Amino acid sequence: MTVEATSARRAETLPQVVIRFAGDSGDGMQLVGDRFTELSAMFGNDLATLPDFPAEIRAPAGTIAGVSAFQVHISDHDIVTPGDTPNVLVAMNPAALKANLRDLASGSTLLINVDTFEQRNLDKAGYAQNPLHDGSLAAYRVYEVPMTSITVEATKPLGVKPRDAERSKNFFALGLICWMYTRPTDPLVDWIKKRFASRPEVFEANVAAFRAGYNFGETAELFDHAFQIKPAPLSPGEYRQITGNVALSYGLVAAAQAAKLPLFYASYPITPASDILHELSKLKNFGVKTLQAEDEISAAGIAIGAAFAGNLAITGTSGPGVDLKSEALGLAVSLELPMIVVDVQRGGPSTGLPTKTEQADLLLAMYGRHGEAPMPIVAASSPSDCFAAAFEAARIAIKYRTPVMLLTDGYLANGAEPWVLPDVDALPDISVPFATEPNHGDEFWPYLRDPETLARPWAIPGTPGLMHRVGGIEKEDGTGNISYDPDNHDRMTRLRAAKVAGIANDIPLVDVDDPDRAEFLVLSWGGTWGATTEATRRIRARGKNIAHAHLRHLNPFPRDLGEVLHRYAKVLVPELNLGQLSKLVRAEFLVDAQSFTRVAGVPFHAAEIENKILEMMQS
Amino acid sequence: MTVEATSARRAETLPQVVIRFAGDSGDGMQLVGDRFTELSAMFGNDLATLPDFPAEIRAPAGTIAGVSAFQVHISDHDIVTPGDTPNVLVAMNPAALKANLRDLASGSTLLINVDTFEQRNLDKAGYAQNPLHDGSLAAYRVYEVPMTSITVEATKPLGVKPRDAERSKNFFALGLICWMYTRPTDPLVDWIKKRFASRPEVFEANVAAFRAGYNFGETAELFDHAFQIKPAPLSPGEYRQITGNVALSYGLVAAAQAAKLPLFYASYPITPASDILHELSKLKNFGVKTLQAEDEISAAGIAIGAAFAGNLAITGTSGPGVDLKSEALGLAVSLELPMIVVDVQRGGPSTGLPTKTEQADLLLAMYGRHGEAPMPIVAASSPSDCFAAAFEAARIAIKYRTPVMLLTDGYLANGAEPWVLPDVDALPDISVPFATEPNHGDEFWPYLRDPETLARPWAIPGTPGLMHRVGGIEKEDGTGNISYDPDNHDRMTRLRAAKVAGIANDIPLVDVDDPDRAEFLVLSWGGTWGATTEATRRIRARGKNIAHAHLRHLNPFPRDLGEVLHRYAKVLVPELNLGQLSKLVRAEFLVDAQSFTRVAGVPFHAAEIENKILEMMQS
Amino acid sequence: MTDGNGNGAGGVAVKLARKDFQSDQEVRWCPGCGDYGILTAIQLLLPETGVLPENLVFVSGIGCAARLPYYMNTYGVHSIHGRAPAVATGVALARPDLDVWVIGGDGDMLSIGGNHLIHALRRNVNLKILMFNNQIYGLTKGQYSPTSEVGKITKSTPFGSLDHPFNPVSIALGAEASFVARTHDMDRKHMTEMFRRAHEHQGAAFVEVYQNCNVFNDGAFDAILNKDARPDMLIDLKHGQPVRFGTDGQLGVTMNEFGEAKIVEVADVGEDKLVVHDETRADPSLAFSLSRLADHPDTPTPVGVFRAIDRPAYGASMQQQLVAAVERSGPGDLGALLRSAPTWTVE
Amino acid sequence: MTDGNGNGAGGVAVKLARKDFQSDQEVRWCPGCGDYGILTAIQLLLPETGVLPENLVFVSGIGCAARLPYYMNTYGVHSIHGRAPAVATGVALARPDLDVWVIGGDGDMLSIGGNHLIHALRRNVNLKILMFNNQIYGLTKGQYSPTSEVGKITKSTPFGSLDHPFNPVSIALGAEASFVARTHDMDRKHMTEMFRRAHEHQGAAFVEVYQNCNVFNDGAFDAILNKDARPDMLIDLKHGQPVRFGTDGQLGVTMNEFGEAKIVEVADVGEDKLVVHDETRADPSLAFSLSRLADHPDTPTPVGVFRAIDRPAYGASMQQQLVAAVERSGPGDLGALLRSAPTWTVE
Ligand SMILES: Cc1ncc(C[n+]2csc(CCOP(=O)(O)OP(=O)(O)O)c2C)c(N)n1
Ligand SMILES: Cc1ncc(C[n+]2csc(CCOP(=O)(O)OP(=O)(O)O)c2C)c(N)n1
Ligand code: SF4
Ligand code: SF4
Ligand SMILES: [Mg+2]
Ligand SMILES: [Mg+2]
Repeated sequence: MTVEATSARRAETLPQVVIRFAGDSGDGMQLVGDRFTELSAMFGNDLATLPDFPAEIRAPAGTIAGVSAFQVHISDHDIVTPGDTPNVLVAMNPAALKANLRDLASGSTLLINVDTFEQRNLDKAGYAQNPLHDGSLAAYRVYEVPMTSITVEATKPLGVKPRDAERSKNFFALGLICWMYTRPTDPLVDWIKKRFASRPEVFEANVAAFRAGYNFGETAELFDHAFQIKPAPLSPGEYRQITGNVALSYGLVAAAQAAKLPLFYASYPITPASDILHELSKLKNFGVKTLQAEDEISAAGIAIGAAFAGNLAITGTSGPGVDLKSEALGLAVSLELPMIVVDVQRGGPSTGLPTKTEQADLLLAMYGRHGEAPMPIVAASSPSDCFAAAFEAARIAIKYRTPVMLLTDGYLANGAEPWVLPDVDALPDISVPFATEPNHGDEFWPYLRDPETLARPWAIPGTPGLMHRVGGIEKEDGTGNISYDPDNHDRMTRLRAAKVAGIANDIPLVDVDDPDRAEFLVLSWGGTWGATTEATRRIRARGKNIAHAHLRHLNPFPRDLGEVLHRYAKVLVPELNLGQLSKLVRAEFLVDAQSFTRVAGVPFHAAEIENKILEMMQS
Repeated sequence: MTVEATSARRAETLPQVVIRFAGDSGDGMQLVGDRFTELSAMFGNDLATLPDFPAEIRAPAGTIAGVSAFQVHISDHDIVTPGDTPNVLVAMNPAALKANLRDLASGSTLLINVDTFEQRNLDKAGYAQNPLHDGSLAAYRVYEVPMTSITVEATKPLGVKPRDAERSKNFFALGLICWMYTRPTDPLVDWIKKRFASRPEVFEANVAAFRAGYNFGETAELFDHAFQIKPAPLSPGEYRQITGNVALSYGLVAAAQAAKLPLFYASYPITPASDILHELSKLKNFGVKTLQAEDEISAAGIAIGAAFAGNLAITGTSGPGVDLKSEALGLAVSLELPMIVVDVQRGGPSTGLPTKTEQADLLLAMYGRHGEAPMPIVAASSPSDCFAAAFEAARIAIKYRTPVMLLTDGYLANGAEPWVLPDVDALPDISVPFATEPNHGDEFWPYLRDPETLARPWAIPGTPGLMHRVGGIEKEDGTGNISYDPDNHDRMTRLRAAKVAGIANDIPLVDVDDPDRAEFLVLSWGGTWGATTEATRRIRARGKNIAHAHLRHLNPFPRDLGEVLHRYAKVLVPELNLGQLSKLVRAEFLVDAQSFTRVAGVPFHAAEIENKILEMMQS
Repeated sequence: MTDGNGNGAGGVAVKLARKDFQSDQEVRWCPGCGDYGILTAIQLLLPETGVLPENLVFVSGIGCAARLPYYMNTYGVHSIHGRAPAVATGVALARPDLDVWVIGGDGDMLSIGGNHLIHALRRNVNLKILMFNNQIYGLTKGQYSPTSEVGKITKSTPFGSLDHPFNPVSIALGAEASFVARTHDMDRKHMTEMFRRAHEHQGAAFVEVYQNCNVFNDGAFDAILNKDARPDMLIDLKHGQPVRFGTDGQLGVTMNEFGEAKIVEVADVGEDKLVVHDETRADPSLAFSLSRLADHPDTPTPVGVFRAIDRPAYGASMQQQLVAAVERSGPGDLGALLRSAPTWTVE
Repeated sequence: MTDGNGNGAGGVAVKLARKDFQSDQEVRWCPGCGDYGILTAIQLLLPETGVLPENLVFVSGIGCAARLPYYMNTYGVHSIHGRAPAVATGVALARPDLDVWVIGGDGDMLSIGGNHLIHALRRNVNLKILMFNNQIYGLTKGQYSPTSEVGKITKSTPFGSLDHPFNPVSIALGAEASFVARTHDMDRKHMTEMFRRAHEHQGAAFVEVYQNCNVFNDGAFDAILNKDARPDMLIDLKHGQPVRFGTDGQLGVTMNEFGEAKIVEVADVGEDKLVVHDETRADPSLAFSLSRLADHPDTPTPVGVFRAIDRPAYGASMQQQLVAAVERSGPGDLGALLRSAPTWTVE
């Protein structure tokens, strides 16, 4: 059955829609969100997603703490964010409604599983009255759909017990949404079949629920008509959907191949970074070694050892783990070995908001080691960009023999978007030769630097004649022997700094998006790229001029950044922290960059930045 | 015998002298340095010292790596540094000469133990030729004294074996210097007697050696005359000599008494912080608890537990340990408990130069925790000032219920100076009441803040009715219950920041030393106070105007700092790092503070800062 | 001074009930999680001990298990991953009058926190340490833990784990623990008894609690804990009694010439050849060999108290040193301390 | 694939000598330090093993002991305090062809580094771990260590330490170590033999070396190591032989009914009652009870190999998984990997 064709009423065309699926953790919202996203991707829309997991502990069913949500933004044009506010909220129970309602603008659509709006659930959600009856939803277009009971009905013929049948209600909701937005249904049915191949009764129940949802839209008198969102004119290429954590994992694998090095990933599980470990653990046939260490310090130590031994060594974590790795990273700086530290930032301080996003580890990445211990910092800007960012981090690490900090965040890690697959054969060669010969007469000096990059030779164990010892005590320039000489320490400290600073000559100039020679620049970094881009588009759509620059490299900065910033009368830096990048550019360039911050565990809404820009344009 | 009286030749009066004792680690240079200092202190000179230990490992006797030195500056006027370059170098062996010669200006005096200048020792020191014979010391006033052999001779009558006798040669050197600078000798003999009470043969040998040295000066034709440095007109009071680590320990004990709290110090040994642990471990009759933890993380955790339980909790360490404590400190920030972290800074990165000084942990102290985790920072400016700095850190910690970073450094820790004893009865009361009652109806809300300080109540276990749980997950404003609410997180993040920022209202304004309304300000912090003060004195002595401000509080800054800085056309920030404070003030106040840095493991020479000021005055 | 019995000041015995130890926070574990039963056992025990809620402190790290303090109407610190033994050490030494419990999972205590655990044990800090061993990382959604069996397929080991697991009882004994016990979440009475024993112990008491994570490692202990398996699979250690088990007590444990505990049919060897359990042996070898009976909980597994010996608790010794110092030198005098080096006066 | 024997590629046996393993760096320990002898023993052993200098990696933490790598003409990493087992794990797993040694002191390995050590042991990473136990912190000038005896007066414990020490052999056994031995710095032959055995072991080999710090803890082992004390105070464990010692072999070790090793006069019990040492027992109980003979090295103390069993080394197993994956799925194809999710094409 290809159901689009059966729709009697004409679908209205929309440029875009933002849908949020919300329900209990056990309701399978992430799964249907993923499915809808995939269908839309295959259909050709541009899209972006924002999963919102409940906090790390499993909360009792029906409570606010247990609500799990998934937001997807689909469009017929290029989009860069998962959308500020949902146009449609699917609420599987009262708690889901309560937890998400505040994010909705009036006039939005609510699809409510009315079966769950009984006293017990209302109590659990903390509703004194039933919101469906007390008029509190008057501002919205509310559709009360008995999702559970229709699902149970629909699956009864299959002999499914009601308790089990209920579990398919998410597919009912998906079916209904698919009808509303005229999605192709065959791929979904195929997917269900494949996924539940080993449990035919589940497969059948889910398909029945899905069809029931679809048909409900079709036949119930509730809806005037369906909508359609045309495919977006994406640039040509082969696409897939990808989350940040997967893209990052693939980026590391690609970099290892391009560097002709074995990949070694040592990590200790931590939300939201664990999926990188999970992903890479599957890739044993790529020669990828993964190790779940006893803690983050060990993981960092293992990475250092693997780097010394000649692997492309990575250790990934989130904020608390970066804290713990600080001392080991100082050692890596001192040893001048290539290595990547992935920090998937989450809400802090301390345990903070472990499943939420934040950008508050930038200054930790810059300064979180005792002594002068500079590390290059690279940040990803979107889920799919994690691939390129990982590749770039590896390039710098290997070429300059330095640990590199690679920053992503919870939003990028779990968010998804379509991605044009890169041509893997066209990836640049980022390999460097290992040292094989003495470099100072017939001696080998492990700290004799390449005059251009200031990198020291990478001589790996097993190489005859190049035996040497490295350590964290200050080393004599050149020989690398222990040295307590005052001037040598000063020189080495400056050399290490100069090496990192010199990378500025090897990265692109700032790419300023400034079609109209604006006087006002917005400077963004990391995961705020999308919201900032969208905000500047909206500003321009209002006929005003605005410039936008986004930083992939946070240390060193592109060498023209100061000049660029000074070109503008006003500079705004939106960040999900209390103004960390703004501190850095102010100190470096004495530019009066204004900081716009929000630390709420969620990405910026484009509207927030838009309004801030408008406000500053006023003043 | 009171030997001054016996001196035939008239002593020449000098305003000051800088003497450096240098020898092998086993030669007892620290001991004689200490003795000379004490004698001079009791005599009434102002003074400052700078011990220079060999690196952490014990190097073979006679090698450069094994050289241990002690510099002391004594004067008849107020001084603030241990002196830039020694006027006199006592060199017990070739290595000591070689390692220290470069610090001497031409014309300085060398007192050389010529007995050690034989081939084996010259080889070990890496001298191709004997410097005593090759003319390389022509620029100095060289006195070759057979210290070892005279000592052996002098002790022979006592029946001391030559091997043992040699070990007294440091007392010979001390005796000679005491003669040269007409120090009282009785106290020294008394001290030797007390120290070696249980080993009379050692006592006698040392006294004999000391007298031999003294008499050598008196009788040998080498020296024209002795010198004398009159007592300094110090402000009235009772004085003692004190090192930074001891002063800091006493400051903590004083603060605990003033706060009416038991003191708990948890630490893991690390140079140069270990002596604080050693010192406090002796004070069990003060009720001081000390614990040598299994590592620095544990020490921080123990301090957090002790703080929760109602003690004044301290954890002390150096850079590598601060790295390790990062995660626990984030927890302390989140729990909002009073606690002090002492960082005795040493040369980094990594193991770096563990026995040398540096100021490169400031940005780590500021930013070395993931998420937004602000901590107040207090820094000591001189060895004795460690007492007051520790007291102030405790005051802030207790009043604002926050972990506080207390920064000192290797130079302050081991350096000594005279100190006017504070009146212990006049110490301010810094105690705060524990919570004893519900604070919200009949509930106890652990995060209901004091409206003025924003501090939360400190309710300690054992208090009936106030049972509560705290943790690192974000807490609801007021109740302290776990909260994943976005706006609450934003609010709490800003509240924590505001609490720390608000301390600015509770600390003194910047104390600017600017007698002449200068246009040029030097801004210093921590251990560079002395060299900066001396440099500005010299500048003024040259008839030029210069202002000096020194920061005790690095976070928050005094509330008028921005205004002060903007008052000057030029601002110079000298630091033993690559410009960390300058980054902070530039970012905060957009002032073009110039950074002057040296990272050589040694304190600034006043002359370096003086020259830099002159150079900048030129331009 | 005795270390923390926590009975508090008043001395007037107040009769408390389970609810006095329950906080107002909703308990948030997955339905069916073994943690519920453990929480109940603790909350049932405490009223019997006479300790007042305000004198109790529950300290935990991070993990599902580590959420427990939130549910206790006592003082509590939900600290950071692995560091609970350290934080609790601070509490217990700062205030030896308190009754301090440490709660954590197998990851929290044996992976990231392994070092703090073994040092707390050797120091014999007065802590009641309950390790909920579900042989998995629950909170982070199912990676293997240091107690997972070799070959375990988890998210982080899709091809099977390679690490040989720790035996928590063995490592605790190797770390000089003065009290070591094991219990499981299916037997509230046994749990309560073990927790009571831990509570009575002066010093560090380590209790391993087998706990079912029904979401990520369901049935890990079924082989020994299923109702009908228990008689033949659980060896209930009882002080002073021959080590005997089985439906009809037909099985027992003997010591071979290598000091290894071996399971035998009692009928084959005779009852007098059975090991008589003695918790109080100064030498931990007996406890250690018993711990080796089950490398992994699918062969007969001892539960109960392996070892319980007297050794000075750290807090008490620390306190004694302070008291002795005052006795020796008088209470500290700050003014005198400042003058402990030579002084001179400038007029 | 075998884990790191390090014999290298060529296959041509080169005859190496001690000096081939000596670096050009001046050895910088205090005169008289026990570390000198240990260094010599290592440098004397290596030429006999056939391993080439370039295939050796010495990894250490921080401490006097940890300086050793600088003196070896091999690859080396002088890392940070306590983390050597982690860094070495990285080296050994990245490159199972290498021969990786870990060197550290009792503080480095059992205090700050305790967790990494026990995890390296349970994982059975192919590392030769030599712990120089001088029962003190040498490098930081004399604080007590986790192996110092109770009551130890040091800079940080002027009134005596309170902590019960670890017995390194016991904790290693509790941590599932597959190879555990003990030797001391006074007997080069014994040291060399133990290091050779460690080197031959596939997996993690832990060797405790009693080492005299003549500056901060001089004579800590005199009671057992003084020349005339040794016969009666050192129990030289030999595989397959009754455990017997004393000048005339008059003393021996039996097992009591609690599985505790006890010292006896052989004449009293008869030779056949003595324990016959067996390093290869799957159950570590024998090794454990032997380790308990001496709580502290002032009573008869066993030296030698306590345990040496076969268990897959981590690096080898890891390698096998990689090979198996390629066999199963073919070598990884990046293009295919990127397409492992549904794709669509925009023209
Ligand atoms: C420093 C740090 N690293 C990692 C984590 C993530 N984390 C939280 S709990 C946990 C392990 C949970 O396992 P376990 O301790 O066995 O407890 P369980 O959830 O099984 O009860 C991990 C890895 C963290 N919170 N902090
Ligand atoms: C993180 C950190 N903490 C503390 C130190 C200081 N430190 C260096 S070595 C050492 C202990 C030395 O003792 P041990 O490991 O027994 O070695 P030994 O010197 O006795 O051979 C300590 C505490 C350090 N270097 N790094
Ligand atoms: S994940 Fe497992 S351990 Fe955690 S609450 Fe759920 S069932 Fe319990
Ligand atoms: S301090 Fe002790 S261990 Fe260190 S080198 Fe000296 S004697 Fe050896
Ligand atoms: Mg667990
Ligand atoms: Mg040691």
